[in-house]
Amino acid sequence: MTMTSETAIRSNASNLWGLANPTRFMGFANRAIPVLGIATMLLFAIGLYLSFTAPEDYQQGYTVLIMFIHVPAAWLAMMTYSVMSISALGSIVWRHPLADVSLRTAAPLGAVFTFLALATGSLWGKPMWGTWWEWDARMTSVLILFIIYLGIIALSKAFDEPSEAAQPLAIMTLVGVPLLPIIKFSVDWWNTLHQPASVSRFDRPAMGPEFLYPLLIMALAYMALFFTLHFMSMRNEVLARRIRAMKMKQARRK
Amino acid sequence: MLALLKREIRIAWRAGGGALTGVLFFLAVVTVFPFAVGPDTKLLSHLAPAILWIGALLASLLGLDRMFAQEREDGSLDMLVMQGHPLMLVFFMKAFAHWLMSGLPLVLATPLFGIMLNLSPLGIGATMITLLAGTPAISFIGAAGASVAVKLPRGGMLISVLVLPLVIPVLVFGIAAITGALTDPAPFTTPFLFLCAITLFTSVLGPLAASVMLRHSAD
Amino acid sequence: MKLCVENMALMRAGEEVVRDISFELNAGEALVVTGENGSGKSTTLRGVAGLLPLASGEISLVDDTGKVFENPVREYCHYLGHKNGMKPSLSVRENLDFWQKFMGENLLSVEEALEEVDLSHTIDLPYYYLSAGQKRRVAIARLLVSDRPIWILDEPTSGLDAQSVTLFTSLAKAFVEDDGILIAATHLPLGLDKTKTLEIGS
Amino acid sequence: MFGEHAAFIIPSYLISFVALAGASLVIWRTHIARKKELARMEAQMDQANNE
Repeated sequence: MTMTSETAIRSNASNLWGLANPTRFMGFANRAIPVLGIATMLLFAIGLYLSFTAPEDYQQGYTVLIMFIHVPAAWLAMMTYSVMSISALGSIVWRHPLADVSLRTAAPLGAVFTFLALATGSLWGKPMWGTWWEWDARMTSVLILFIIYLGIIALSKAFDEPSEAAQPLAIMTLVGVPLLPIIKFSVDWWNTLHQPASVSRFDRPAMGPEFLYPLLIMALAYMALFFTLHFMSMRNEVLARRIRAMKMKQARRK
Repeated sequence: MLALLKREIRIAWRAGGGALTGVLFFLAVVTVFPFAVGPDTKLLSHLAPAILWIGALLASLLGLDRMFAQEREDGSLDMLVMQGHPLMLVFFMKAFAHWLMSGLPLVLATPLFGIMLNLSPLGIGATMITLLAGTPAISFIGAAGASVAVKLPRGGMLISVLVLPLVIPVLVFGIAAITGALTDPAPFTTPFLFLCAITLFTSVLGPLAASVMLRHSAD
Repeated sequence: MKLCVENMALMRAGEEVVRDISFELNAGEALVVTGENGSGKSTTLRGVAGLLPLASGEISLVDDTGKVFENPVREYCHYLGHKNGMKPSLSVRENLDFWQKFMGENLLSVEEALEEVDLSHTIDLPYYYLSAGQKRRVAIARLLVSDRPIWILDEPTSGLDAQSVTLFTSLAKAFVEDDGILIAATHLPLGLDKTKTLEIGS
Repeated sequence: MFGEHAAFIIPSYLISFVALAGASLVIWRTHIARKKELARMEAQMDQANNE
C-alpha cells in the first residue's frame, strides 16, 4: 500500500462516508494488528507448552488438558458480550459509527468462542459422564448465549443498509445485558430443580499452581487472539463500507 | 392513553384483528403433542404443564411482528411518536394491549386444553396462574424485539429468534412454580414470585427499549 | 409565536440528504417547500416535525416575549405525511374520535370536522370503504379535531379532485389567517398573501 | 502420551485449532480481497475524474 493511494483513499473516502476518525482507526489498526498477532503467537506457544508439561491430574487424568482450552473459550464468550455491550453503549449514547462496526464484527467472534466452549465441553464430559450433552447449568447458559449471538448476527444481516442496523443491534444487545444474569440464575435454579444436588462437572477442587498458570496463559492467548481478530474484522468492515460508499457515489454520478 | 388501549382492542376484534389466531395456534400445538408423545395419559399429564407453557410461549411470539409494523405502514406511528405523551407509556400500552389480545385468551383457554391433556385440576389452576403472571413478560420483551425489526418486511421470524432466548427465564420459573404446586417438596411461591418479578422488570425494560428504538426511526 | 429553524442538516441511512436549511415563520405565515422528487422535501418536513434526528442545526419555538418553549417543537405540530394514519377496519368516527382523544386540545367535534371536509355521510362507514380522495380528506379532518399552532403538510392535496382542492385551500387559508403557522410541500398556490418559499435543490 | 482419554483430548484441540485458525484465515482473506477491490474502485474513480 503506497502512501499516495493511502492518502487518496483517506481523502475522498472519509468525506464520502462523512466520518471523522475511521481513517485514524485504520492507521492505528494497521500498526496494532501485527504487534497483537505476534503477541498471540507467543502466548499460545507458552500456554500450550505449559499445558502439555502439566503433571497428570490425579483425578481426571489427562482430560484436564481439555479444560485448558474449554475454560478460556467460555470466558471469551462472556468477554465478547461485554465488549459488544460497551460498543452498543457507544453506538447509542455517542452515536459513534465505529462502535457499531465494533459491535457488528464482535458478534461472529463471540459465536465462534461459544461454539468452541460447547464443543470442548461436550468432549470433556463424554469420558466422565458418558453422554455427549449434559444439561449442566453452565453448559446450558453457554448454549443460550450461543442462540443470542446467532440472533444478533441474523439481525445484523437483515438490514441492507449497514448504518440503518446500528440502532437495532445496539438496543438488542443492551436488552440482553440485564437479562443474561436473570437467564443464568434461572438456569441454575432449573438445574437444581431437575438434578437435586449432583456435583456439577465443572466445579473442580482448588487448582494447584501447576494448573493455574497454563490456564491463565491460555486465557491471555485467547484474549490476544480475540483482539487481533476483532481489529482485523473491524478493518474489513471499514473497507467494506468505503467500497459501498464509492459504489453509491458512482451510481449517483451517472 | 386509555383511548389507545380501547382502539387496540377494537382493532383486534375486528375482521383482520387476529385475536383468535393466537388461541387457535395454541390449540394446534397442544393437539400435536399427543401424536408425538403417544396417547398414554399418565405421560401426557406429566408433560401437560410443559406442553401448555411452550404452546403459550409460541402463540405469544406469533403476534409480535404486527405490533409496530402495522402502525408504521399506515403512518400512525409518526403521530404516536410526536405527541407529548411519554413514549414509554405509549409502548407500555401497546404491549399491554398485545398481551390482552394474545396472552389473556391463552390463560382462559388453559382449562379446556388442560383437560385434553388430563392435567389435574390443581395443575390446571397452577398453570393458569403462572401463565397469567408470565405471558405479559413475553409481550413486553416482545415489544423490544418488535420495535427493533419494525423496518424489516419479514421481521416476524427474526423477532422470535431474538426474543425466544430472552424469555427462557419466564418458561423456567413458570414450570418450576407448577411443579412446586404439584409435587410437595418443591416450593410454589418462590419461583412464582420470581416470575412476577421478571414480568415487572420487563414491563419497564421492553417499552424503554422500544421507545429508544422508535423515537426517530419511524421514517 | 415564531418558529425558527437555523441551518438544519438531516441524515438518512448514513447519507446527508439535506444541508443548512434556515427559515423563520411568524404566526399567520405560510411556507411552501418546493423541489423535484427525491430532493429531500419530505425529509425536511419530517425534520421540522421532529420525526428525524437533526444531524446539525436547531429548531426552536419562541413566543412573542422572546421566551423559548421548552417542550419539543413536535408537540405543537400537526403532521400530515403521505400516509393518512387511519385504521382501515375502524369506522371514520372511531378513527377521528381516537385521534382527538389521543392528541388532546379538542377543537372541532368529529361531526363538525367531517362537515368541513364534506364527508358527514361517511361517518359510520368503515374507513376502507372510502376512496383515496375521501381518505385524504378524513386525514385533513384530523387536523381540525385537535388544536395545534403549526401544521406540517407533505403534499396534502395528493389524490384530491379539483373541488376538494379548493375546499382544502380555503381551510388552509382560514388556519393561516387565524394566526396559524403552515409548512406545506405542495405545487398548488395557496392563494395567501404572506407566503414564503423554500427551494430544496440537490 | 495422553493416557486413555486421548480420543477426546486430540479432537477437542483439533476442533479448537480448526475453528480459530479457520476464522483467522477467512478474516485475512477478506481483508486482502477488499483492499484489492478498494484499490480497483479507487483507480476507476481517478480514471473517471481525469476524463
